[in-house]
Amino acid sequence: MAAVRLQALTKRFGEDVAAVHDLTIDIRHGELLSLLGPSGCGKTTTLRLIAGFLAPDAGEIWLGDRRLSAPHETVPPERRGMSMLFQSYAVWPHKTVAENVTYGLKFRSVPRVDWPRRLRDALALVRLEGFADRYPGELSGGQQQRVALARALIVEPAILLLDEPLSNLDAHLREEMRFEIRRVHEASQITTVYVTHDQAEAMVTSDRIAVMNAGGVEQVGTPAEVYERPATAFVAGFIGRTNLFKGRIVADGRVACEGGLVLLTATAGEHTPGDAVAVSVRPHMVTVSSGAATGAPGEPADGAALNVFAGTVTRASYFGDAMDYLVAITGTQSTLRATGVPEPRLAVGQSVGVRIAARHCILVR
Amino acid sequence: MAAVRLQALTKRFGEDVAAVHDLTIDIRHGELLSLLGPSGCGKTTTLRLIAGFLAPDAGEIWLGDRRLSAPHETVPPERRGMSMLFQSYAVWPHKTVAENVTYGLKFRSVPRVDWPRRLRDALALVRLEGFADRYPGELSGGQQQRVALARALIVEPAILLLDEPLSNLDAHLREEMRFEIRRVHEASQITTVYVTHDQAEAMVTSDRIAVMNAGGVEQVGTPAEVYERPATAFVAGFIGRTNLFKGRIVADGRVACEGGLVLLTATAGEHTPGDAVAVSVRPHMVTVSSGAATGAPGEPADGAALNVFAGTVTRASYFGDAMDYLVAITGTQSTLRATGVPEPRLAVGQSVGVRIAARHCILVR
Amino acid sequence: DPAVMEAAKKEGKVIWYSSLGLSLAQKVCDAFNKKALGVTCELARDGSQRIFQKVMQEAGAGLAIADVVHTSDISHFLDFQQKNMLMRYLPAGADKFRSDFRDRDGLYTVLRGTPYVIAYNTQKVSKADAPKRWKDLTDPRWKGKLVHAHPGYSGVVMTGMTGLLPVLGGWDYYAALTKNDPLVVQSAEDPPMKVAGGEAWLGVAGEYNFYRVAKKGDPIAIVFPEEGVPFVSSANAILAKAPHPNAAKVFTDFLFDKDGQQILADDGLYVPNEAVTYPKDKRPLKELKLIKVEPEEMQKRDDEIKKKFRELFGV
Amino acid sequence: MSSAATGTASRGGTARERLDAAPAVWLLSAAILAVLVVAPLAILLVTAVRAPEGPGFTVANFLEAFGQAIYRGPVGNSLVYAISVGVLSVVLGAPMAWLVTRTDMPGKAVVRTFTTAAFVTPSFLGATAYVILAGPNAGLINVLYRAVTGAEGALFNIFSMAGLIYVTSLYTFPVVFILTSAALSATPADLEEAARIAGAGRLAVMRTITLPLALPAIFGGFILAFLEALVLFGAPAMLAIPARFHVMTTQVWAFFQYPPQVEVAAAYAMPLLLIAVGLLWAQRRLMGRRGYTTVGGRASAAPPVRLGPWRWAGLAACVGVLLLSIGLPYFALLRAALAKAWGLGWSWQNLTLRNFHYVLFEFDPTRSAIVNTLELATVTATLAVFLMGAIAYVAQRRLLRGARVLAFLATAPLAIPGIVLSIGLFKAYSRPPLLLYGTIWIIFVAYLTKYLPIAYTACHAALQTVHVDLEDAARVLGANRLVAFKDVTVPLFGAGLISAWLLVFLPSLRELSSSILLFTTRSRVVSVVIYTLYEEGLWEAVSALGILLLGLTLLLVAVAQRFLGRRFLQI
Ligand SMILES: Nc1ncnc2c1ncn2[C@@H]1O[C@H](COP(=O)(O)OP(=O)(O)OP(=O)(O)O)[C@@H](O)[C@H]1O
Ligand SMILES: Nc1ncnc2c1ncn2[C@@H]1O[C@H](COP(=O)(O)OP(=O)(O)OP(=O)(O)O)[C@@H](O)[C@H]1O
Ligand SMILES: [Mg+2]
Ligand SMILES: [Mg+2]
Repeated sequence: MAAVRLQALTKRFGEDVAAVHDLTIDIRHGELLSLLGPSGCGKTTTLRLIAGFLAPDAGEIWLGDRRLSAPHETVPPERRGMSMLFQSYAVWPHKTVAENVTYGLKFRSVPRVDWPRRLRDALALVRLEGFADRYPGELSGGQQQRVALARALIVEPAILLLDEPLSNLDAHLREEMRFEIRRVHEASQITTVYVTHDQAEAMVTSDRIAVMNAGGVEQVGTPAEVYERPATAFVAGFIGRTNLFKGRIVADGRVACEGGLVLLTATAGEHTPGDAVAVSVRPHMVTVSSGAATGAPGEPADGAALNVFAGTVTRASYFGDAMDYLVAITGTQSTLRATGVPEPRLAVGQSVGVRIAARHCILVR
Repeated sequence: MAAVRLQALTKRFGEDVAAVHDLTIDIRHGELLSLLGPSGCGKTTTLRLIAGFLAPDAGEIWLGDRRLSAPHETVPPERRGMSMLFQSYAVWPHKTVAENVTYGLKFRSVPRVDWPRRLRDALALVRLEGFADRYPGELSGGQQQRVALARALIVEPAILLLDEPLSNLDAHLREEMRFEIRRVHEASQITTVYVTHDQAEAMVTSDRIAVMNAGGVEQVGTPAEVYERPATAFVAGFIGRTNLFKGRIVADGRVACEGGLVLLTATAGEHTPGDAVAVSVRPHMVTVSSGAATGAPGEPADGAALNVFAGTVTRASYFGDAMDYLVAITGTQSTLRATGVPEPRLAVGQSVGVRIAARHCILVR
Repeated sequence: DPAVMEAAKKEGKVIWYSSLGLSLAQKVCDAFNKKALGVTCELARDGSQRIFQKVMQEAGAGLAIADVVHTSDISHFLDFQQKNMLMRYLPAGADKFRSDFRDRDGLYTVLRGTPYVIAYNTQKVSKADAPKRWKDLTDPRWKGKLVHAHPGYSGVVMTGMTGLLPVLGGWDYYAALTKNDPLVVQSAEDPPMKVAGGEAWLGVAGEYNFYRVAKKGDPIAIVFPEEGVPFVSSANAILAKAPHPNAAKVFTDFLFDKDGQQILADDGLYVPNEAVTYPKDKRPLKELKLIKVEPEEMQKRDDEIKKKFRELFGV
Repeated sequence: MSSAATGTASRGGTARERLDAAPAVWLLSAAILAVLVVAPLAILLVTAVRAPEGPGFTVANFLEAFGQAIYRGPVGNSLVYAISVGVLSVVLGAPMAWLVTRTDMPGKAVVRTFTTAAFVTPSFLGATAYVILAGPNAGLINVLYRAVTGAEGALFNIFSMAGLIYVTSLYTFPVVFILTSAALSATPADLEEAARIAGAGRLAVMRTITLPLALPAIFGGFILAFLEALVLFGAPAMLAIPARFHVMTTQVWAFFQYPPQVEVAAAYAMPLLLIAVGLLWAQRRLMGRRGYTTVGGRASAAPPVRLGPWRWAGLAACVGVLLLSIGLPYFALLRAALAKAWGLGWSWQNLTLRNFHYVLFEFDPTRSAIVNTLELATVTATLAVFLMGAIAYVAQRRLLRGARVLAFLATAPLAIPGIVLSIGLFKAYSRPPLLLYGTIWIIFVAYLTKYLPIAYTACHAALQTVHVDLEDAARVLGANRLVAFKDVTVPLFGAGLISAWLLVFLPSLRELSSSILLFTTRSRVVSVVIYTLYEEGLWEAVSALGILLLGLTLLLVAVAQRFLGRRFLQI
């Protein structure tokens, strides 16, 4: 059952800016859905439409069988039973942390005796014990963001809207918060819409991910779906790093790519030769090893079709837990990005062998 | 040569909050130094001290042999030739994007004929071509942040201070921006202080990283240094994920950890038996394979000392390009975190073999 | 008239719209109230123009509030008369008044009057140098030293000019006067202040305006020019729709009887009732060469005077 | 079946939800505004197109009013006058506001107090005092000038356009000062810091960031000062007429003189309304799509700018302005107030306290007038701020369709000269259902109507500083608009609200042009009493009362400062 249905929503600012265009998403009851997309693609606008701060120019929003928004009729935000964390935090500078966080409680008829306990719990959740009496002006950026998070979580809303809730936190705290949000979500089954620009965050936290681009939705699916079976080249490129090659089907399973590379794929057989397609290859599915590669492309290894190329390392970056290589494929104009283990480390200029299993070459629109 | 020397800086807010305490860092000429640390550790405060918005309560700041700040005498910000990106962006709501970005040029006596070109370049750099005439109120959060970035970069300052410049950008844009900042830095050799909460960002971008905690510096070093030879348990834990075990040296190279695990390390020989130490093991240096491990701990494999344990998978999370496992080590109270390739995937409850090379077990304070 | 008296008692009060100076008007009311006739006087003191405006406004709105009306500008009463707003009533003893204090139809009676005169600052101008005639004001030695109020704002000045124009032979006099660059002020109350402060050495306004200021000790002396002085008369009447008509009659009788009139005379005003005695420093009315100004004449020339004044003086 | 059941349930849910009073409040405020403004304006409009006698409509009034060059001239004079006053008020008021709110200049409290005092000085009192000070013949300044230099002429002739502009500005600049102070103290510090690190010095920061961010307030102040000058009667009557030129108000007054041409006067006032519309339009153009707020940031006030030795220069400049607007004029007033006859000048024989005794104890109306005035000003200010706070909010957040019309309505009354407005008010409230004439309430309604624009402008400028996200954050948690307004908006623009209140309260203490046509024996106010005394030539008593009024104001300001502390006239 869809808890919230966004139906062909369009929102324009002025004449020429369509921040959201013909956007349709069914948000399921109790799920945590991430909105993921590049900066300026309309994530915040979508959230503000859901919250009711904006009225759509076209389309409707339904909560179960109650219509929340239509172009000329919107239920005001305060009657939607939602809560929202703003990208700008919007913590109130004239209220203390405690006052900020507990503000929503009075509208949810939470008895006042419960407030101290709820406040304590909420502050503990965001690791801000002992900050209750500070004013926001006396907090660091990340601390303010956590106040905003506590304020949104404490009311246990029917629908929780989070706009980049963790963007100003360090990796550790972010991970903790991420798990906490997930835990709260699981404990109370709050339908949650989670805007993030961090793909890893979306992967771990969400039940499903809606990948947005230029005001529309590219794909909605589970993290594994959008990662492993991206519907479009945009999704493939946006979710995680990828090597993307444009090309045409030449024969069963084979794609001739721009630049001269010919890739053997597992699913190209569903297309007819001549079709324009794109192929996505994840860098960490590319194996790079020192010494020239043996064997010709398409030759089976451990039972699967395998692409084998020779190449030269043109860039090597150290990432701590991994190495990032750029490899120029010998005899083509193409370069491939590959992620490798930190050791043994390959040097720039070194000749290498490159292997990619055919089933890791994904055809996308 | 130290371009900027922060010398025993202390800054208090009120009586009880010492946001920065006895902090000393030498920032080298032309280097890109990252300040990395948990939320609220004093990064922004440090930056504001360098910029001259705050006067230190103790300590001094020197630029070459010019004293910039001392408790009662500070050179005003506008005479420091620096430029800064604020965590809150601080873009001027009453100026267009173009006006915001070019604002600093008139104070650096850049001839007006050059402005359009510089503006174009700066906007191209942050991918905001075509937004020149918008007002900040008409931009998304990430777009505003990029305006702030362009504004800081366009003036080519002597010293560039960036406070979480990319926190609101998606992974791709962030990566692009990261490379651009690095490129600008390399082209012009601007001494840069870069505050970030993102360890990966710090790793790729910086020449050196200063890891901060609770108002002080824990370690300053190159990315590889802080990652591979963390000086303290805090650094080990903060930079990248790690398994941290407290214990005591029992014999040459051997550490008996709490929980019953005994680890063979490469450098423990420098300590005397009985010393209290901690051992850091990076998850991706832990190899987990199905089937029980063969061989006893400490047995040499491919020439290096190797720890080998048997264990059971207790949690498995999918990260797209990697799997994250929690493994309970048989016969101990300890669990280990390990990062593995996505395939073949191990299931929760499966018995596995665990291998860690001794030289990846790092002793820290 | 006992019947009127009886009815007046029932009405209980009379509302007097008066442009008489506040303290003086209050004195009149208090004296009336002290007589304890069973009618109290309620005073609404205001400037002449505003009283006129209020009365017109109230009449337009169908509100009957005022009983008795007194303004300084006699032409107001022509308007009231033309709009049939006045009650025909002559105060007791009116037959013994000087004839020029009464109108022909017995609708209103002049309550007080003052001549239109010249005054000078005694610290700046000696008695010998002081002008004796209106025409002396055009002497170049007074250039920049004169103050003149505006006929568009001040009924006193309008009356004075209406009276003087024929006597002095038309507008040439005023044209000559402009050569002396007089300071033009708004109301007839302004020239005394300008003269007292020395900003102007000579001023033109009502005698009463100057007299009041001089009485405080300010260095002002008054000249009654030889050509004669226009007499500025201020009338009083009962409104036709007066809510307390009988009380109004009783009050009007008091205003014009000896006690009432003496209060005004004591303050330096000239009154119709000849039974009063004037302060010693006042010249008796009979000695003055008065120029009578007919309200009809004022109404007729009003537009011309304003236009011509504006032409000559710029405002 | 099941869907029908849930449908009912969800409707039931809606019904159970908290009743939202917000729309009712907006509508009520809008309705009150409409009645307050539309009624008198409509009457004026009808008057302007009606034939003086008999039925039917005509354009004759407009032809009469604008057909002749002598009547068109004052329009130009008025524009020059009002624009100059607006500009001069900004030139004086905005830098003073900056000095007082954002620098370490000493003596801030004194400057603030006396600026407030300047605001309650009726312009005719200031003008009269300046006649004594700078009249070409006997003005003290000119006498001194001649004595010192031996020159013939006058240093400064107050009877001139320049003199008029000068005197008026001395008493209108506090509007700009008060509005700008409130805005400046709300500027987020990080926006200024960003400019400084970009290389801008303090002055450049002020010029490019601080002042532009306060622009809505400054422009609001300009509009108020401009319109105030446009409809001012007292000072022009005393300074323009002797200088031999008319402005629109003195011309309107002339139309009112015998025989009154009310219809022509109404027609003549109509362009003033157009000017008000034009200003609103200009304001919107000027603000454009720009924003004036940021969320978050460092809301806490920036540390004061250190001026070094310049802070004494700043203080000297402020004190200089206040000497001109308070010091010298009240010195002249004091001289008269202590004199038996002021024309005699200083001397022991001429010295007396009688005038104070007279106005306080002998002259009956004074005391009741003081009480009336305070009551009226308090009630008017409170209600005006309440109403206009709501309307400004509606207009800014576009809550009702036609919010722009509301903005116009709220600003229109200021473009109507008091005397003309009073006609409309009189006609509107002298008959059922609102028979207020004859009571103090009509004065109250007049003040309310007249000062709606000030309250509106001040509230509007203050609201600019509260970012909508902050309110939205409250609403999504369940606060309806009213509650969010109360919990978030009001505390955040509190300083602006207090300013708005003062901006209505203070001029209410000195209002003359409407009161004088609407007062009755029982509803005298201080300004009317002063004017009455003036009309009787009791200049000494006028001065004494003027000084008492000043003393009363200073007392009120002291009390306010005591209770509001730093929040008085700033954050
Ligand atoms: N004005 C202030 N008054 C009191 N405490 C303050 C003030 N400003 C900062 N602090 C405190 O000082 C500490 C350091 O703040 P700072 O802003 O430097 O942190 P940060 O490292 O930038 O954190 P973040 O990553 O969350 O932005 C925090 O604990 C904060 O609460
Ligand atoms: N008030 C406005 N006027 C004009 N354009 C606007 C306005 N608000 C947003 N936009 C534009 O609409 C688009 C979508 O904005 P939105 O804030 O939804 O982006 P977003 O996906 O949240 O981006 P980010 O990750 O950078 O916050 C952007 O291109 C933005 O410039
Ligand atoms: Mg956004
Ligand atoms: Mg920070």
